Amino acid sequence: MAHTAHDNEHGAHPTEKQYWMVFVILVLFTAVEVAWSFMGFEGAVLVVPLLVMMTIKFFLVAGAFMHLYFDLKLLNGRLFTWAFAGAIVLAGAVYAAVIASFRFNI
Amino acid sequence: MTDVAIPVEHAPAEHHEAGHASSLGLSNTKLAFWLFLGSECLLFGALISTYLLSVGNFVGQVVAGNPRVVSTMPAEIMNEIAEKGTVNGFFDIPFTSASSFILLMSSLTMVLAHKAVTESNYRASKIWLSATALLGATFISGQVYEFTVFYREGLYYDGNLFGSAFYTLTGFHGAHVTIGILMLVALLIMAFKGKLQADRAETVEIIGLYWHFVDVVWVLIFTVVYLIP
Amino acid sequence: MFTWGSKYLFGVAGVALLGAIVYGLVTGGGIVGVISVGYKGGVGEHTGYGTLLGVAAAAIGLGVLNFVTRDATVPAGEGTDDSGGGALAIRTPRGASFWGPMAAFGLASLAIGVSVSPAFFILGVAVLAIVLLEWVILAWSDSATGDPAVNSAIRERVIGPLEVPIMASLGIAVFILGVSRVLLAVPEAGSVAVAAILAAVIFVSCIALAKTRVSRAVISGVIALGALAVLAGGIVGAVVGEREIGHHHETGETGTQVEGEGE
Amino acid sequence: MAIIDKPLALPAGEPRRAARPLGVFTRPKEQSGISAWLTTVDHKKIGIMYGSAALFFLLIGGVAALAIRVQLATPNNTFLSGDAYNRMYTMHGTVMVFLVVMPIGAAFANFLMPLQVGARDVAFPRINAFSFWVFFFGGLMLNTSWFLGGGADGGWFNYAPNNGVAFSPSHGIDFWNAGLLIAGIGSLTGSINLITTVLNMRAPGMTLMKMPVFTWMTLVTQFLLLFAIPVITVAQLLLTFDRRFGANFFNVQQGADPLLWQHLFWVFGHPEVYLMILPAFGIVSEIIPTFARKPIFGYPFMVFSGIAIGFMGWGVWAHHMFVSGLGPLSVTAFSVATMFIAVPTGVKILNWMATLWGGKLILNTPMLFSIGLITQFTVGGLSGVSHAIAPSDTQQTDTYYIVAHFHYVLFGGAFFGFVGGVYHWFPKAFGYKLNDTFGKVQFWMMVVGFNLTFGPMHILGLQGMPRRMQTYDDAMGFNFWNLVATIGAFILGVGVMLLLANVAYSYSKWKSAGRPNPGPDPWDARTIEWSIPSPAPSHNFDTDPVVTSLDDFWHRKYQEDENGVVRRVHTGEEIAQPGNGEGVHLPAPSYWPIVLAFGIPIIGYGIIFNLWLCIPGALVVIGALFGWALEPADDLDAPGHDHGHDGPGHDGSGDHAEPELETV
Amino acid sequence: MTDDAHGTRQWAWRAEDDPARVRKAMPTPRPSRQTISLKRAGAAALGLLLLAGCAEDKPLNTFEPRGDRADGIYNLMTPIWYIMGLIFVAVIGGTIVLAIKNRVNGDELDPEDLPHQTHGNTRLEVGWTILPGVLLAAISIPVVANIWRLEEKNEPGQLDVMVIGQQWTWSYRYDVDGDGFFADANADGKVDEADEKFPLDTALDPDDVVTQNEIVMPVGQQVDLTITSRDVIHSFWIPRLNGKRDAVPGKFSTWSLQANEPGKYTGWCTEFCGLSHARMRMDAMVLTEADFNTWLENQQRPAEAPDEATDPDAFAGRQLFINQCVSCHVIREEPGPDAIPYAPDFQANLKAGYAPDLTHFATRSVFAGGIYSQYEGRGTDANDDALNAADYVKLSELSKDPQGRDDYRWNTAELKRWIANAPAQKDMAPDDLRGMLPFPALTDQQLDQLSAYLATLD
Ligand code: HEA
Ligand code: HEA
Ligand code: HEC
Ligand code: CUA
Ligand SMILES: [Cu+2]
Repeated sequence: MAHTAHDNEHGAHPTEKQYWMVFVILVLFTAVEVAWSFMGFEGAVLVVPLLVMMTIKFFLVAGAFMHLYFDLKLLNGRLFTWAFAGAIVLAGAVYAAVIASFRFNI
Repeated sequence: MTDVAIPVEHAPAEHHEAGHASSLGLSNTKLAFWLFLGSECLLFGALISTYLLSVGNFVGQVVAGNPRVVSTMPAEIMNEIAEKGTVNGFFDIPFTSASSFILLMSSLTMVLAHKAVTESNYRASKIWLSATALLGATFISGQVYEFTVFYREGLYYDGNLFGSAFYTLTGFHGAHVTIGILMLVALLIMAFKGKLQADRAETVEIIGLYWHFVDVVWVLIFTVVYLIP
Repeated sequence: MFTWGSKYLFGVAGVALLGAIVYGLVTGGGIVGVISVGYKGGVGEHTGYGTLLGVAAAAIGLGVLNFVTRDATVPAGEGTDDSGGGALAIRTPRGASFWGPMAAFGLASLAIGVSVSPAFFILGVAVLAIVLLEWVILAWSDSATGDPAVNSAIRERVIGPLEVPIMASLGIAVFILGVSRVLLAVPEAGSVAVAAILAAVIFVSCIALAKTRVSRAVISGVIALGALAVLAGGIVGAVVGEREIGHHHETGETGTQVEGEGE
Repeated sequence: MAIIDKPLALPAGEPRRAARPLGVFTRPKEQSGISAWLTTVDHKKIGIMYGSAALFFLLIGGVAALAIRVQLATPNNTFLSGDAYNRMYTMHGTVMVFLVVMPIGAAFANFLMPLQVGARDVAFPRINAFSFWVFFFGGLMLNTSWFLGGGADGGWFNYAPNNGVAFSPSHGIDFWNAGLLIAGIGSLTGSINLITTVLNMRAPGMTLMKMPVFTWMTLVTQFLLLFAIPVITVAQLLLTFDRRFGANFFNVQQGADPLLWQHLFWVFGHPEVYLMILPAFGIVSEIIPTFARKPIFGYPFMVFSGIAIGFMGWGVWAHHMFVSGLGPLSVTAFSVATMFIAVPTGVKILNWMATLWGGKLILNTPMLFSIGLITQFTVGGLSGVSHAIAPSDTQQTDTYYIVAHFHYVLFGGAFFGFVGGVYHWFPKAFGYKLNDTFGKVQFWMMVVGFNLTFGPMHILGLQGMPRRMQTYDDAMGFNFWNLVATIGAFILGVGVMLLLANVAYSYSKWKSAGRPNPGPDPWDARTIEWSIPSPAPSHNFDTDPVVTSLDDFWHRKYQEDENGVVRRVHTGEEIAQPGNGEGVHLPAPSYWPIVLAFGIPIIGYGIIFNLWLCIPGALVVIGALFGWALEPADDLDAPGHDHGHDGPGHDGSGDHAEPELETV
Repeated sequence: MTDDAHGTRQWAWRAEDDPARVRKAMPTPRPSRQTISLKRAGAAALGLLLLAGCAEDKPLNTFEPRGDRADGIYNLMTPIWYIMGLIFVAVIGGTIVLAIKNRVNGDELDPEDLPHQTHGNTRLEVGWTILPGVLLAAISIPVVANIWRLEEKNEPGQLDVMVIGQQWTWSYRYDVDGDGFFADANADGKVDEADEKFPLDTALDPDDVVTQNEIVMPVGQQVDLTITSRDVIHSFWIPRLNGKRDAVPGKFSTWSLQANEPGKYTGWCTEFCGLSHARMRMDAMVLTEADFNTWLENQQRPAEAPDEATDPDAFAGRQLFINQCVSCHVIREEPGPDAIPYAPDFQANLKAGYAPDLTHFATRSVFAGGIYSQYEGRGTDANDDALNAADYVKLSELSKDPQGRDDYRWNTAELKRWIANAPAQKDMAPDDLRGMLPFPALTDQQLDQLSAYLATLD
């Protein structure tokens, strides 16, 4: 029922072609991920690229499919962009710290 | 300080529009939904952390040979876990990869559905919504399959830490997907009744947000649980 | 004029018949035997086939009875309303008639479940319970007030959105049950292929449907076919049973449980 | 996800819906009486209900506290058995935290915040009602454990593995889980609702930095809730799965690490303690400028320190685990991080002092309670910093020194602030003032009682008295101060009860005086909620207030003249809105929130006693959800809203739902 | 100084007070109790200074360190308490002064009479943001140093003790042979990997020593602890020697104790652990080096069965013990056909999987989680300088000395009551496998016999 928001957004969202491109990139990354996991690497060589690809996929979906990039622009207040980024970092950091404190126990 | 005239007299109805509707330019529903998703992030964060810790502990116990780690699982699998120090050998990576692709496809069809609704292309929107729901259902079928296989192989919910953690995490995700499918089908029924017009594009978008969120969670689970030992 | 009740009963009959045929086929019956009710050739597993056929027969009988005694006199029974057609339209609302087939489906699923798989059985029970509930509400709303317009509004309000989630969850349940049975039946590599191909088919055909201008009828046909395929596949899968998983059911050395662990 | 059609327009049949053929499917219409309260979606009524429910639970928690104190009054006392004692303090802590202080915060947020931002109601009024009811039923459910097998007995943080069925076989902890999970649903939906309201429904002109401090603190608080609730939810779900379905998350035999529970609990728990204090900080930040008659000192610092506390609150949880064997690196990090929380909190304290500085202070009851908060919270804060010093905490943790700390911040801080807030906003809510002299007596009784109760606990703690001790021996040397604390607790209890006495007293006075109206602005206050009549009319503002500055209302009353001297140009009465709600369109009441909320505890009981019970529960829930979705957010037939007079501004589409009052 | 009533049971034996230390802990003259109760009791920071004054009869007082770790914490905190005190006085005093000074009468208020309308002062505010920050940063330096100091360990091979909590008592395993392990399940006397990883599952290394309730340690020497638990979380705390550390099941946390003087130091379990959390105590018994070695040697000795002829009661008690108690308790005699069988079925009888080892029961001075004195009358008066640390290793001997002190007699009454019905003395849930079963069927005579037998276990 909220016409306001909708009107504001109109035209800001990606085109169908862009959606398809994002999709193709996602599929490619996933394929590479799977392939990578079968290459027999170990340790950081295995894990780090996987995590990097995961993060990229994460932001691609959130940014393009969920219109986050566009909605944040809509908010056009830097405060919120920062708050959002801060919240993500914080959530990640909190859980990372929990895990780290178990893993290393120092 | 400038004086502001206070309109004391009754000014009808006007206030419903304009400035008051939304201070941020996002509709209430959408903002609220984003907040909800933010909260969900923490929920899945906690579940994923729990999984990592529990499975790490489980593997640690198996490696150390703790006699108390009851295993309903076959000895060969336990031996493999003890040798490699990871449970990943247990997973059927090709199958879960297929599941991942399925969810990715469904995300694409979801955005296309939203796009179609905004463009008043109702025929396409119905097709894309159906596609999304069906792909989601295929994913869940895969999960039912996976759970059944694991159960047959002796991984029980109350068997060991790995079982509890695995079923809880993926089960939570599966429940989210299922709710998503329910909402999609509800949308579809509305669409077939002709009630899903462009002015409801936001409803589609919000359900889409949910759907993509669930997809994103799978992106994390797939990498962290299945691919990384 | 077919009313709700007889539609339902005929639906039951149809689905039960279909179920009987599929069941007969997958349990080793020959195509001719199954169709000819064992006149020539085997019908597969007897009990299940017979039960399903019995259900079909009973439903047909009841349906005919209902049609003769009630449907024919509907306008008369409506009496109070002189605009007979309108009243009839309210009596047999457009959207509600799928409860008939639904119940039929429930019964069929129940029957299949009795002989094949508890999952189908539970599904059947659930469907029937829901149909019953809906039926009660429907009956109530039909006579809630003297004003048929209000009655239909009530129905819209009470049942309309009630059926949305129910239909949705049932559809999903059937689909998931069917597909997962198939996945479990085929060999391990096969299940990857099945899942991938199924998804690809959905994806590609939806793209095709969206990009081309095929007619409604074609789409309906595709959907019907697909639904049938999933259903049939599910039944076949359930009957065939799971492939052998975890052939080492006896647990190994590490599996010995330390006594008193019961925390 | 409401799938809703346009409001039902009946195609035929006059008079319209006279027979209410839909039974419960029609809108409730009651304006007064008990059913009006049960079905209300008015944020003010909901706020008042939150407050009353909290008071009710306070009696339960308070009686438990007094039982604890009686048991500890003398050494080797046998008033309570070990088991009863454990349940007593567990339920005391749980009830006080989750069912008293948190809901009082919610009460103020609900009642005040929409008024302070100039909104008609919260963003989702029915969800708001649902939030309250689900909290209330969750709380009731938790307390039914008293009759159904005994309260929880694991302490309010309920450490694993002592919380498992092996070590706590009774159902107490299951109730704890279920009750708090259910109440948590309310907190979560409430937080989403309130954040949306603050962010999206501010009056024209009210930028974020023109929001009252209380609104700001509410915003921070609700964000803390939004992110903290899911963490405890996960912890409690895991525990539920362990206890009821045989999962192994905390099964040490299987190699589980019990510290997982501690991390999850405190990742929630520490933000939790800040979300208990921040609303009180907000309240005090409104009261002090009003009665010091000068603006809050350093508004931006007040705001940003609140945000900073909220943020930093996420990085310190492990200070509750200093002695659990985390490892020195973690301890170092969390110790230092915790110490620095004193910085933003100190800013707040000092800014309040600076507001007092050079002010003309009217020391009435709200002001006294605010000053009580500043001083007593500082005591608690300083002891908090002494725990933050990890080596020192190895001596202090789990002693009465900790008990002293958190009662100073929670009771001396948060609760004092809340009582002050009640005195301050009482006329806005109920249309009469509470007696000030009575209030002052209450204040002094509470101050004396409070410090007598909890002050000695510092000493006891440092002398080594562990907490959660059912009893202590004579030779330990704890006798004297324990007796003092018990005496103090009874004085404090009487002090708390004086609030209710004052309400009754002031009411009868007011009634016999012919119910005089206190006027819209009895305190010569600063924020816009005082520009509407007392008690606040159900539609809040006749017209949307247009805000140009912080403390907008005050700046309309007082302006600088040519010489730069601030003069009063209007009285509050002159510029206040008359409270004429004609033509104002309000969200209609609804049954569904309470029905939905009622169904959820049934499922909870089902999980505890018999899974079959979940089915009727689920049916109620599903039915209520449908009813909810079916029901237009708006009732066109509701009395008092004549839609014939919609002005030209209305889009006339026949879609009467206001944009800001969504359909869910 | 104390007016505490005299209790019926002893709970504390103290180290002899060192007057010098007391003075150190008490920088200001000790105020009288009158002053204390008149003060606003909330004056916490000031109240702290009073603590030392009332300390003498407070066995758990954290302001009376007697070991280097506790000293470290105490010395770290002393200046910080003063800083806190200053802030306390400034803020609370300031607020009260402002409130009193600036107050006006609300009823006669002239609304035009406004105070100066300051909105803030950025420089000032930045100042009081930075200042506490700097102060805290400065404080955090010694704090961090102290955190790491608390983790310092001996060179390996010195005295290591494993501290094991369970509902509701503590046991201690001494790594006497210095092999780095506290346990050995294997008959061959070798430690294998599993023993190392799951030390609690295994029986005691024959060369090592186990005791209950009291950790016995030599004076001056740092003893490294490995703390763990058999069931739920407990916390090990001897306040005068060091802060606390949790005993977390499945986790092996390290901690250390060191005492400057011989004596007995009391502690208390400080993590809530269920029904009898309030009755789960522990003590550190600090002996001279020589005494400690005597004690250690004695502990390594197996128990001897009493002689039927000379001590018929004890002999009968041993039989009763074999009949009734070995399903949980262990008494290690020289292995042989007549030895008390090692027959505990821990897993079936106890959730914790362990009941106290009673081999040298009579050498301990307390039992049942430290709530009862084993030798009568110990410290029934807290001010009675009861147990001379030097007597500890001779307790059993002294109790039998007919000329000896009355308060060194074997505490039969309490022990019998305990054996007859332990859950009545201490909240337990024996039906739920937590705690010791009651033995209502035992006659008074049988209880006497059991007590007599237990008294021989020195
Ligand atoms: C309203 C609730 C509330 C608040 C606001 C706080 C505030 C703080 N708390 Fe507290 N805390 C609790 C509620 C709260 N706490 C509860 C309930 C527990 C116990 C849970 C349980 O175990 O059951 C607990 C326990 C607790 C512990 C764990 C103790 C233990 O179990 O061992 C610690 C440790 O660091 C701690 C620290 C702090 C600190 C540093 C602050 C700081 O935010 C305080 C900051 C304030 C000031 C310092 C005063 C004002 C500042 C100035 C005047 C400036 C100058 C000051 C300096 C430079 C020092 N708290
Ligand atoms: C906001 C939170 C809050 C509040 C307001 C209080 C209020 C009080 N608390 Fe509570 N407390 C906690 C939160 C709170 N507490 C928590 C979290 C714990 C930790 C639990 C745990 O360890 O798990 C705890 C633990 C705790 C303990 C430690 C128990 C232990 O460790 O063994 C004690 C002991 O004295 C105590 C006492 C009191 C007292 C006397 C009050 C008083 O202020 C209460 C005053 C109120 C009333 C008395 C009610 C009003 C009046 C009546 C009911 C009428 C009857 C009155 C008379 C007849 C006089 N509390
Ligand atoms: C069900 C197991 C069980 C049985 C049987 C049992 N005990 Fe115990 N016993 C315990 C446990 C557990 C404790 C530790 C309880 C505590 O201190 O909280 C204990 C403690 C003791 C103690 C105190 C030990 C100490 O050093 O603190 C003595 C003495 C004792 N038991 C004697 C006996 C005697 C004698 C019998 C037989 C008549 C007996 N017990 C039978 C479980 C048992
Ligand atoms: Cu052990 Cu408390
Ligand atoms: Cu904290």
